[in-house]
Amino acid sequence: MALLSVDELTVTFTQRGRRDVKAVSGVSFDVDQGQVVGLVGESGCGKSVTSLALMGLLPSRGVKVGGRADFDGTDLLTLSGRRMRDLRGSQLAMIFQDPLSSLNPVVPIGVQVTEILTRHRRLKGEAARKEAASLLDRVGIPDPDRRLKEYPHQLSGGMRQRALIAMAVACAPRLLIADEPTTALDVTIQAQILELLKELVDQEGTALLMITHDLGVVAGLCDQVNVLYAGKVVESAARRELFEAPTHPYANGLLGSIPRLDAPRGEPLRPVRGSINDTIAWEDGCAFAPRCDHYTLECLQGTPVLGEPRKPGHQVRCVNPVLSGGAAELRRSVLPEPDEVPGADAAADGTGPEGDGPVEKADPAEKDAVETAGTAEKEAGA
Amino acid sequence: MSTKTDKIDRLAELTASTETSTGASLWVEAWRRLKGSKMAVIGACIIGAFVVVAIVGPWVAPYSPTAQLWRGEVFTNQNIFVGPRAENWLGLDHLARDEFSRMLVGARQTLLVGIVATLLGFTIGALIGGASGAALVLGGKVGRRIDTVVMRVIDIMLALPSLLLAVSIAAVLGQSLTTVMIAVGVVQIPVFARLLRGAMLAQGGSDYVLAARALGVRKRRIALGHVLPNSLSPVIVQATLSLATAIIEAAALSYLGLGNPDAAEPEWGVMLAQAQDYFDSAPMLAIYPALGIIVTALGFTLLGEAMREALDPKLRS
Amino acid sequence: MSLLQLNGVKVHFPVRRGILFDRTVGHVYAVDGVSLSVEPGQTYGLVGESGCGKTTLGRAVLRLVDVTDGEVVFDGTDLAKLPDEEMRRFRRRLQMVFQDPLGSLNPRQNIESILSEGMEAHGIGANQAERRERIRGILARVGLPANALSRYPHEFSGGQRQRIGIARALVLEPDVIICDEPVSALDVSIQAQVINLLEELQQEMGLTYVVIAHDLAVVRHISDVVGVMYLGSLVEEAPSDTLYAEPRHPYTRALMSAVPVPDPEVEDNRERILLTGDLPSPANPPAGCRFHTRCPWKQETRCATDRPELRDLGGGHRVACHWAEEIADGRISPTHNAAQVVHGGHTEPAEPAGSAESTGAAAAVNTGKTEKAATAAE
Amino acid sequence: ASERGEKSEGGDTFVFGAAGDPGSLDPALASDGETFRVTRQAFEALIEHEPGGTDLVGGLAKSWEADESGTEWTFKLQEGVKFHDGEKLTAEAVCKNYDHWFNWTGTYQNSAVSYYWQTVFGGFAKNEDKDTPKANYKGCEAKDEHTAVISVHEPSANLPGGFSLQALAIHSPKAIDKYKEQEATGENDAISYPKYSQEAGTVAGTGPFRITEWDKGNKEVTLERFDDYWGEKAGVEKLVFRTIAEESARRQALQAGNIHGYDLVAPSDVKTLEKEGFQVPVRGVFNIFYVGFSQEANKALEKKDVRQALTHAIDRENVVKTQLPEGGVAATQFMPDTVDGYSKDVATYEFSTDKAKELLKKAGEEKLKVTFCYPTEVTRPYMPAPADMYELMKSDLEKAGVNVEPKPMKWAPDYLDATEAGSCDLHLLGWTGDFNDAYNFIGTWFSGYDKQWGFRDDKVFDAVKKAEAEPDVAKRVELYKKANEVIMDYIPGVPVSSSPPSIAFAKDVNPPKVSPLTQENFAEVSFK
Amino acid sequence: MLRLVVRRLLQLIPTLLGLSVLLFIWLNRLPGGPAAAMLGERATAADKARIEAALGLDQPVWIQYGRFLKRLSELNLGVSTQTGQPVWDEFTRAFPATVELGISAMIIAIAVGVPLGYFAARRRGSWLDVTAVSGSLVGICIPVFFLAFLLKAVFAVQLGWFPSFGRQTTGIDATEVTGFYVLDGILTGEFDAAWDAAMHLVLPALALSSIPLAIITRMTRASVLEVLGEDYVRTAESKGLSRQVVRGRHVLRNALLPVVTAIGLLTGGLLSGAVLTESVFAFGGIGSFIKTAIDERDYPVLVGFIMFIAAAYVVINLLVDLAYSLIDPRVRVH
Ligand SMILES: Nc1ncnc2c1ncn2[C@@H]1O[C@H](COP(=O)(O)OP(=O)(O)OP(=O)(O)O)[C@@H](O)[C@H]1O
Ligand SMILES: Nc1ncnc2c1ncn2[C@@H]1O[C@H](COP(=O)(O)OP(=O)(O)OP(=O)(O)O)[C@@H](O)[C@H]1O
Ligand SMILES: [Mg+2]
Ligand SMILES: [Mg+2]
Ligand code: NI
Repeated sequence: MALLSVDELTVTFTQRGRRDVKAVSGVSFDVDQGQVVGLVGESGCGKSVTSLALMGLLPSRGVKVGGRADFDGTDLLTLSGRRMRDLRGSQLAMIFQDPLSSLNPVVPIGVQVTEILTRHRRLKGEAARKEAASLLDRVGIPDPDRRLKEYPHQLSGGMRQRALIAMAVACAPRLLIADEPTTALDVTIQAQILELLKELVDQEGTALLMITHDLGVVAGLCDQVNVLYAGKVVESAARRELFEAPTHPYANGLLGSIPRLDAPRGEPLRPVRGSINDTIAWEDGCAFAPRCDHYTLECLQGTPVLGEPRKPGHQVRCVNPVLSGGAAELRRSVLPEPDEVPGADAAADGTGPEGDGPVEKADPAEKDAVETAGTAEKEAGA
Repeated sequence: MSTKTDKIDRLAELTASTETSTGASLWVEAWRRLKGSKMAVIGACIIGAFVVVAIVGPWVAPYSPTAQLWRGEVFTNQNIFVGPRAENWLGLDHLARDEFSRMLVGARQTLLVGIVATLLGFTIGALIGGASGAALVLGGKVGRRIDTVVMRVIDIMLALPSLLLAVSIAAVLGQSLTTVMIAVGVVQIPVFARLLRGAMLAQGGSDYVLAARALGVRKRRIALGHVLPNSLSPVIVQATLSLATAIIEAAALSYLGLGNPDAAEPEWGVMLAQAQDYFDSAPMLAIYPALGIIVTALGFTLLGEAMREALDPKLRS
Repeated sequence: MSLLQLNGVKVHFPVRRGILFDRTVGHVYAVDGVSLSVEPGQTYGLVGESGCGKTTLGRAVLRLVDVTDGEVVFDGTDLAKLPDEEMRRFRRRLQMVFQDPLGSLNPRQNIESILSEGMEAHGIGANQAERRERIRGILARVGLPANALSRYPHEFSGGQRQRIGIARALVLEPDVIICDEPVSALDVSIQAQVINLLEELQQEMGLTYVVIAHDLAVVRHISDVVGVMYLGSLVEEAPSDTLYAEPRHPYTRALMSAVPVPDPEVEDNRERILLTGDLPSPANPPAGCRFHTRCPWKQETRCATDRPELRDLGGGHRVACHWAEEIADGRISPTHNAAQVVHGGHTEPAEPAGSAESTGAAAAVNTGKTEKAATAAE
Repeated sequence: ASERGEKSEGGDTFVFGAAGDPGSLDPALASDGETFRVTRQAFEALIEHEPGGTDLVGGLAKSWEADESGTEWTFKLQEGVKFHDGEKLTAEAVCKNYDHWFNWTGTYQNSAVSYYWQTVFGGFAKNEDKDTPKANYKGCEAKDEHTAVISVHEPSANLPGGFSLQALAIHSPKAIDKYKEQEATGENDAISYPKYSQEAGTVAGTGPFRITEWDKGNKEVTLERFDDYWGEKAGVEKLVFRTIAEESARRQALQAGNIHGYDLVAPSDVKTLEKEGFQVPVRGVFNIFYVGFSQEANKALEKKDVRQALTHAIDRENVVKTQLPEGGVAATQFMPDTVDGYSKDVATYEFSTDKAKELLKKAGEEKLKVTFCYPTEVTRPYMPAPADMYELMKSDLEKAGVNVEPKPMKWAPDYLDATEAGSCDLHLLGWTGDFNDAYNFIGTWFSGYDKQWGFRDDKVFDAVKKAEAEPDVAKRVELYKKANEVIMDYIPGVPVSSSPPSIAFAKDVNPPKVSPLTQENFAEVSFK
Repeated sequence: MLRLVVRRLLQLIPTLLGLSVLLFIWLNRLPGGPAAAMLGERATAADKARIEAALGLDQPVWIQYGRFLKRLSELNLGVSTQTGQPVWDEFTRAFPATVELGISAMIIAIAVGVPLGYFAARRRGSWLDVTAVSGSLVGICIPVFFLAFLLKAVFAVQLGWFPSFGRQTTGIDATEVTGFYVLDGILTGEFDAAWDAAMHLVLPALALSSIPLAIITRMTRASVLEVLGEDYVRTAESKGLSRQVVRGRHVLRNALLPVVTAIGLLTGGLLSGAVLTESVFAFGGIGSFIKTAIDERDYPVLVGFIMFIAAAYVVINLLVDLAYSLIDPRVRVH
């Protein structure tokens, strides 16, 4: 059984006088011991909320959490506050995005590191200090004894993130959740931090839930990747599987949006049009439909379910998955011609009704073609 | 086919994002939020009632505020006061004047003091702060110098307890309603000046100012057209809160014997200060004006706080 | 002739402190002697770590910060020494797009006013109607709905706001647009939309761009020439493809190796040159080569004492490293204590053949690079 | 009452709430009631007033007499009187005091310091300022141990009353010698009292209490019973004067049981306190409250009809009835009836709005407009609530068709300046007598031109001056009566009322005899 | 740190100099002038002239200003026209009382306001929160003098629980060491005197604390609400720390930063309040002295006190800044 098994996690924000916001609606994934699982998606798709729900850190008021999250057999979502506290920091740990704001500005680093040792490992005084120093040393902070006395603002960004990691790994947690741990950092520093995380996973066998919007980071680090869109997993696959054959149009589009350092220059990017605001509720159909180039009427017939159109274990929540062959080629084939982009975008941005772009593009013929290609590919794969 | 078009229409409908608003400026948004705030509504109601009373009060007051309805009823030296009765709803004061009429007329004086004082503080303070802020935003050595000198003076004024400052001014000007207004108003000047300058300074460093400069917009226009309007909201909030402060401060001046002594222009602060002497035998004479002051100040404070929330950029969704 | 040429531009911010009156006690050397030239119709990309002075350099061109030293020659005029009013008028031809799309728009101005303000300042368009006409055209061009005119910045999404920022620059019909991190605040999909838009506009209008970003992939994608900045100075400059194919400066190499690529194949097989430590403070830059404190190829001689000049290695490839050739030839190997060179750490077994092909041409380039790095590591 | 209050009662300490701090502990330097209230318990003058009255009785002098020219005053001193520092009272000691004062120099000659000396005896041995009046004091001679003769150049209406002034109370000669050298002026460019006068235990008098502590921080002066007192010993061991400036605070302190008595009770509090069981004895009346007319400020006031009209217009009875404490009376002339020289035959002006209107019409001043000054934030013994009194009078005047323009002012210096300069048409003022002599009232106002009143009328001036110059007391009284009649006929202002300033005591004390001169002797106090 | 202190103290000089000019102008603009204030109902013009000469008021303005400045620099604030005593003496006498009162009021305000604000924020929307918020709104709107008056009327006069005036029961023979009576009582072991002084402090301190209490409550509440949403609190929670540690070390410490600044700014207002409160309670501090000085037009006292209060205000704010820099390491770099 998986170390962490999230099943139909749902988080709804309720606020008086406002419509309920379903930030996460039925997310399921597993994390195994020693495994790195990625959670990717654009801003606002529910990544952080998922992680906070797992940690029990969502605000106590105005939030409804549903589903199950079994961690080593216990449901994290129904755990009492006290027991959750015992788990947090010792079995479950988390690293946050912004290392500066995540550290208490008025408390020395040393205290912030030792307090967790005191809490979970009953280390006090000199023993705690020594252990803290060795932790800092382990995450690659030079001169740890001096750093322990310093305050967060005296440390550089990378160093702060290392300190946060030191705290997270202080009690050798079994599951580490990293919520965009490198987004605020420079690439050279990001590389250092990623390397450090990798090392930790390798050495300790810690399970890592990596949350990021950077597909490059995922590509280098994760074993299993879940792509989130508007609070639902739309695609879940092993790493190579996903990057080679992104099957959900969104995942596919995402990959097409990224300028690649190693790709030849001169080609325009193939972005997904519109923005994450242009969604419909999952209850009405596929939330991605308004931005999708493949959308058909079926897309609006209730929430699409996760299927495995390409390969077992490669789950995709799509009625019309992208199933053509080689990744690069496939990416190109499903995108609209560049000159159509602005118009389509305008439609998505609010001129919707008369912007008939999406409808027109849902050309059955084209769809069929794609589907045929997909089937062919499927057969070939099998 | 019809189901298909239906579906398409529906999608289009869904996609045509929820934003139906077109061109709601921040002021409009703030106004919308303000309307939704309970605090604002209560505050506005209080203020509304107060303003109405202040405007029509002197017209509807059944008696002149100075008329002594004598008839041998009130004897201050024997503690004989007249309480509420049919013809004098709130009774008679220590000189047998109709308390109700005095409260009504007093509302106007109190409001007048509040508004004029705040207006004075606001205008001068905003001018000073605005000039200083603009000088800073426009940059240059001269600007910084001007700012330094002006802010020194403002700092000096801030260093004095407001009441003492007001008292000092009242001492020079002699006792009158105008004095109270000026004294209370002057006290507010440094507050407004600092606030506006600070806000302008903060706005001056923002990206849109840089963007305007990059566009080649003239500096003066940047200062007045961009920085100033964006710096006004804390000042406006302060002005509302200042109305409350001004009313309370005026009452304190009255208590210190620097209030407007003219009985024909009764003012709640003066009435309260005077009535305290008869508190044992006629407590209501003190409680009416005290309540008047408290409730009115509360109204302005509530509205001010609500405005602060409505205008807070952090709460802007 | 270059449209825009910087000669030894320096921007130093004084650090003021004092008991009664502020004295200058030092300087932040935000930009410290940058020379480059931008050809008309080209895109010049600037990359570098946070705090290395990219923004400051961009602002210096527009004289939004005072230029301490050096020349900013635009179309034959040295902007650095222009009187204020003339500079103001020059700004019509030099425009800027900012990183923070919301922050750079005045929240109390509606779109029409934002877009017409520049025109008013430069006397473009006889009256408001004429200007509005022009604004409508631009709006359509950048893909904003026509009903945007009366709306306010907070009513738009991030991508749309950035389009407004671009439109604001475009209405003046400038020759050069300086884009300071135009996409880093945006989501990937939006980012791609904006990048495409910028490229299209360039093609249509023959614009010249200076694009500042810390994302190497983005910069490489849209630039013809890329300059790499480190601590206030340019360490390498080369045509995009050349730079990627043959990074010559140790810093560039480290940077290149650190950029994650969304391809497991590449990621698993690459070697990373991990730099230790952080960017030194620009207020107290190291002597000699600015990079020598973190350089894996640091040598006993010269590095700590001599400041390397940008040297032309041919083909428009300029590098500021004393040992560029030696490093390229593998004559100098990196010291392990100064940096870690790690293998792509994934232990997962490589997929069977076929997947390698799928990475296509890009993978080939990468392989070449990996080989080089590996050689260097030995 | 609170625990605190009981505690102080148990300690046999009597605490009295004063309205202000004493200026110094040397009465010779003082001119204000708050100082005298304190020093009076420790210092005695040659002559005193009878307890609870205004008649002169023996003090340190058993008896006194003047020669017929009224310039030589012989005092027979009490025997066996001891000063607090152990010195004995002798005629020499008395002379030492008078000569000491007479030889004052420097700032001591400032009228702010030596007001009463200058009032009674004029200037000094060597006047340093040309404006200082000529000295009337001639010398003092110790005839024998217990006989002192004080002589003056000219007879004066201020004598023998002046000898009873607390400012001229007798100090121990030892103390005088000791502190003679201390200067009244500091280096601070302003008048500051000599240091000794600011500390307890320096000066020494002969009174029933000795001043033992002056806690300026707490605003408390503590006096202790003087066991060697020559007369009847004090009824309490300790006497404390505690300053509580706010009138209502004093009342509440009494109600809360924190003090045992206080002065200057607001008339509105009298009934409250009585109802609650406090003792509010009524003092004799010894002051006058008037509305002054400044004829130079408003020419209309030069018309006698107008002045009469205004007098008729004001309902003085009403003021007394509603505003003044029990014992207050409407005044008919510029002195209370307790002063010798009060005349029953003066012209009276009853309250009549109609008459006032008629007179105004006669004078052609139906549209009379007057400015009316009144002080704010002050209570004087003769006018407990000036603003309220102004309100009442204004209302009356308006009924008579007079247009009144209010001019409220701060008491000091604005109001005093304005009234003194005669810049208000109408103003409110009054006077509390220092001793029982008519001159102390009408003398300063009407013996010559005064800007405050702004008129020159020889009939009035002569009448007053004539009385003043008469050395024979009985004849003088008659002349003063005449003068009062002349004044009231001329009606230079409206004497409004004479009222007793109220004083209050706790339930459990035996209060002293209250004095119209507010000269209570706290030695008479004891706890029940 | 030292730099900050020196810098701020040096900045005091131009402030005071500027203030002295303002005060001097003010003094000269006053009606009547100081001379008249010293004389009573029957003063003569001659007396006035003499006093004016003694005060140097007959000399040219700049000489007067020079003398004024010289005296100020010697801490020679002149002589009270009301008591004939050096203002400096009066000041030193009255100062401890006001400081004691002010500190007590501040202690009440902090001791009640901080926890109240904190719990109001924790239980946002609860009755406690509603009470705290509305209470603090009303607290700001009640005129201080009226509140003081009410407190006295009820608790001192009606119920007799507390003394109605002053700092000490008359007759208590307490030794004075520092001038802070409670402290003196404790120092000298005269505990009944200390208790007595404390009882005298209760009501005036309560009245005086109303505004700071209201402000501190509201600030704490707002600030706690803000801090609760901060990332580092989330971090602390994610470490599984106990509630006490999270609240004490992470929430409260940060939430108090703006409150500390507010305390500095409130001191100015505290003096305004002291003028009113002290005069209601006949509390022998600067406040009542100023009130009497106002009533009596005792200008030397007013001028001297204003100078001192301004200096004290600057110094207090300096202290607050120092305190701030102790809690917030980020500002220490200055
Ligand atoms: N406290 C909250 N109250 C209401 N809605 C919330 C709250 N927190 C998050 N949301 C909503 O939940 C959705 C998901 O937010 P979340 O922070 O998980 O996004 P994310 O994927 O982490 O994005 P990012 O990449 O920007 O961090 C968003 O639409 C957000 O508006
Ligand atoms: N106005 C200023 N005053 C003082 N220092 C400044 C100022 N502006 C920038 N700096 C400093 O100059 C250096 C370069 O800043 P700059 O903003 O140009 O960097 P950047 O490369 O754009 O970084 P980022 O990627 O974070 O935007 C930084 O250390 C910064 O702190
Ligand atoms: Mg997030
Ligand atoms: Mg930048
Ligand atoms: Ni290696």
